[in-house]
Amino acid sequence: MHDHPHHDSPHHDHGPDNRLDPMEARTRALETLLVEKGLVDPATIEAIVQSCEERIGPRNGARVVAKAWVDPEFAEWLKQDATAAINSLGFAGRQSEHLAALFNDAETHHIIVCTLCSCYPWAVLGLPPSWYKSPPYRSRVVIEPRKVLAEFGVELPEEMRVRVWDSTSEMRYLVIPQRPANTEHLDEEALAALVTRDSMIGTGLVSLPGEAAQ
Amino acid sequence: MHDHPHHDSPHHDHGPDNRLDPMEARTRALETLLVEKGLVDPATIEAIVQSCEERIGPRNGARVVAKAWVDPEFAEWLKQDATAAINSLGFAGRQSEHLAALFNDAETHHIIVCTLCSCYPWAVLGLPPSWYKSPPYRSRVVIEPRKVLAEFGVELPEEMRVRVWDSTSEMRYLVIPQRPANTEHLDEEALAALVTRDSMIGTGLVSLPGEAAQ
Amino acid sequence: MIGPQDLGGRAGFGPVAPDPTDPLFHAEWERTVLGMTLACGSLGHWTLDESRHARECLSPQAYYGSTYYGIWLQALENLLLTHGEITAEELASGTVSAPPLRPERKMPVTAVASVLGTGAPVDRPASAPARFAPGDAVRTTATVSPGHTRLPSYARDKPGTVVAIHGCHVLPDTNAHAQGEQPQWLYAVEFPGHVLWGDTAEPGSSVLIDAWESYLGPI
Amino acid sequence: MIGPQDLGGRAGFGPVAPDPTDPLFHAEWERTVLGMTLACGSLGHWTLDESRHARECLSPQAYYGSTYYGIWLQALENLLLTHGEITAEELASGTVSAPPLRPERKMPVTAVASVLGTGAPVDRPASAPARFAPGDAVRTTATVSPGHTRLPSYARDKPGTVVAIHGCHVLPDTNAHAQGEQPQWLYAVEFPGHVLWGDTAEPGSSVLIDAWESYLGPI
Repeated sequence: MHDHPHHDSPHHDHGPDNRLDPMEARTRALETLLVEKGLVDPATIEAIVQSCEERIGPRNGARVVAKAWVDPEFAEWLKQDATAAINSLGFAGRQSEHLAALFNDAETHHIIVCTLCSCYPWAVLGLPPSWYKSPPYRSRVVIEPRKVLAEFGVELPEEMRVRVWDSTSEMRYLVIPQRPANTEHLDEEALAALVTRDSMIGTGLVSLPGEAAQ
Repeated sequence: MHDHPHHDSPHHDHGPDNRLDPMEARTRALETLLVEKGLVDPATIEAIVQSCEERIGPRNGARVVAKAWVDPEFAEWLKQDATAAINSLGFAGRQSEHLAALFNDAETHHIIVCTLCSCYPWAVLGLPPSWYKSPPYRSRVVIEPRKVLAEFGVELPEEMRVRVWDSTSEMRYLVIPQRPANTEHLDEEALAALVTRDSMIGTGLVSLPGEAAQ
Repeated sequence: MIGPQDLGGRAGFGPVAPDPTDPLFHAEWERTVLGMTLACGSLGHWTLDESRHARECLSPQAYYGSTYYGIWLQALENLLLTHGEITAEELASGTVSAPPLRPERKMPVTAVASVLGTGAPVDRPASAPARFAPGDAVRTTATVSPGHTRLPSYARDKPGTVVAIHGCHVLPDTNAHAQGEQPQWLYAVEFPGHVLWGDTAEPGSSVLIDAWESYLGPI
Repeated sequence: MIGPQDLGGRAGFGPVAPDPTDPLFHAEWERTVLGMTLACGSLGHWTLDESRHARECLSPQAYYGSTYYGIWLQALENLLLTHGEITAEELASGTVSAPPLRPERKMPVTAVASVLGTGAPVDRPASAPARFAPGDAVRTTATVSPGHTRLPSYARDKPGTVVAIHGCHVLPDTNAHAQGEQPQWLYAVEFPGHVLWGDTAEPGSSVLIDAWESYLGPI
């Protein structure tokens, strides 16, 4: 069990003793039933979760972003056919069958959301964080994106357009943040290390360590 | 305590021992605080509730309807200025400061609702029933009025217009149901006895005892 | 604001389940909450509109997870807290630790009949002629009010027809937020079902709302 | 249907409260629910669209009163019950009393990598040319779907502009209800903020949705 004071749930005030958690009990009951009926294999469940925790994650997306920053040809491919360009780096699969890249620039800032559920580009960003899946973000970012960004510590210039992409289909969006200034000396790997998960959702910006940013 | 299997609440499965009901405890705590601070008088609370239970109720509305059926001049007054016409019978007050009467006829059936809270013409109908205040009625009657009427056992002719009045202001609406056929021999009092609460909300029709209807 | 109270057209709440034997109150505390809420109104800290807003400001989880009078009770607690008539410590401890603000406005039992019997009319003198007349085609505003409003979201940004003028009434949108009564002309506006719900509408059905003048524009 | 999942523009849910230390899972059971839901998908009783619909068919009280994986668990139970893979008695007792329907489709651990790594693309060959092109002005339908739909209510009955064509994709509205894939052209459609929210919109903001062709009409 982790400590999670800001969790979006009304049911998280349980103690460390999971035997008292009704959701734990309900889950185990269903799992036992399905295993005994021969419908699921516990090893499969564990392998699925481990894959979601380890195979995918924002380091994948960061590699896509860094490559787009240093390789104009790749950036162009990403613009034209993000699915193929991203697959070429070995990132593909569930919740990322159809991809599009949204390039932030001096005029436009992109943000992604799924107001209807929790669609998210798993292959490049991993499983979504709690706040992305929870009602406050889903309800508010489409109507007051700048106010939401402010809660992430992000202030955009007044004249910048803000485009909020609601993931209502199986298209999955990846924001390509702007490359920070004074990074000409950094190689692709060093650049990738700068790219945060939130900057690829659009709720963060990329900055050099030590500089003010999100 | 009453038995109430269809109550709209998630919290109604408490037993007969009210000491165990957290809402009872919470209410008593606030009441005690307000009484000790000299802000409310328990006798006032009781007098308010008794007045709501006894002074007002659908028998008032039924008298309005019956009078409109037998007295064309009153019916006309009701159409032109329902507040004054209804006040003339002694019915007035909170949640009925501004009244309008909606006359059902062969072409049009009226229904009232308050999708945003529970506005209801207290002076003529009393306190609203649970279903009127609860989410299923409030959410559905504006989009599928005939389906909702069917749940009340009311089937309207296909060609009849259905007008649903959402009480979004302090205007309060009273439906004047159609007078049933074969009631020429009944006096005003006997007619009033036929008029149900639901027929003045629009979720019922008026019929003679023994005839099919509610 | 499009809060949890804004229910028109939303799905998932189940059947209406009218029950002729259902009582007006299901427990003693419900009676007390009704009486206490009305009695506290006489303290004059808030308007009827503000008390409605206090109910719709409950979280959707609290609003949908509470009974009707449970919503009233939570809103009453919040109103009393907001206006300083009780403190959070008092509510938590159940013990008085701060003086009351307006004990002189306590409603006496002798006032009940007149308070309930008279009510509080909200019609006001008009300062300008009504902008619209019955028969006029109008369109409701697309603006989502950030605060209290009585324009249901299902009727936002829709074309309709004025069918009646109700007079000039206190505006809830300001009166709920201590910004004054700012009375406006109030209209009954009718929307054909298909305008609101498209092909899902039942044929021959329409919905009417009462709309203040600032909710409406010409088409 | 405008169910509890339809959150865009609604108020009352509080601050976003991003927490960089928040873990992906808050308890072991959440991990199990994720894995179990994905594993059960391979039984082939339901589509991804139907499983989304099962989540949004929870009552608003259950939906808002549950954690994220709590919603998943309740929906999974309902899916398994609806398709007869478990019975209500089994769920209540925790004891197997009916034979499984599709044990032969149990996902083996060896299939995990390929199932997750390949996914299930939903693009399909088109049977007709796309009706709209980027730059076209369109209006979304006013119809409130009685079942599953991916048109959020805030973008219903609104004028917008096509900005991209994504290809021809499986239609969730039918695929969620065992009515087949019925693929349609899918478009990115942009709405200026003021079209959706009126004067409340932030200047220079817009919202884009992906909309199937039947959601759209010309202006």
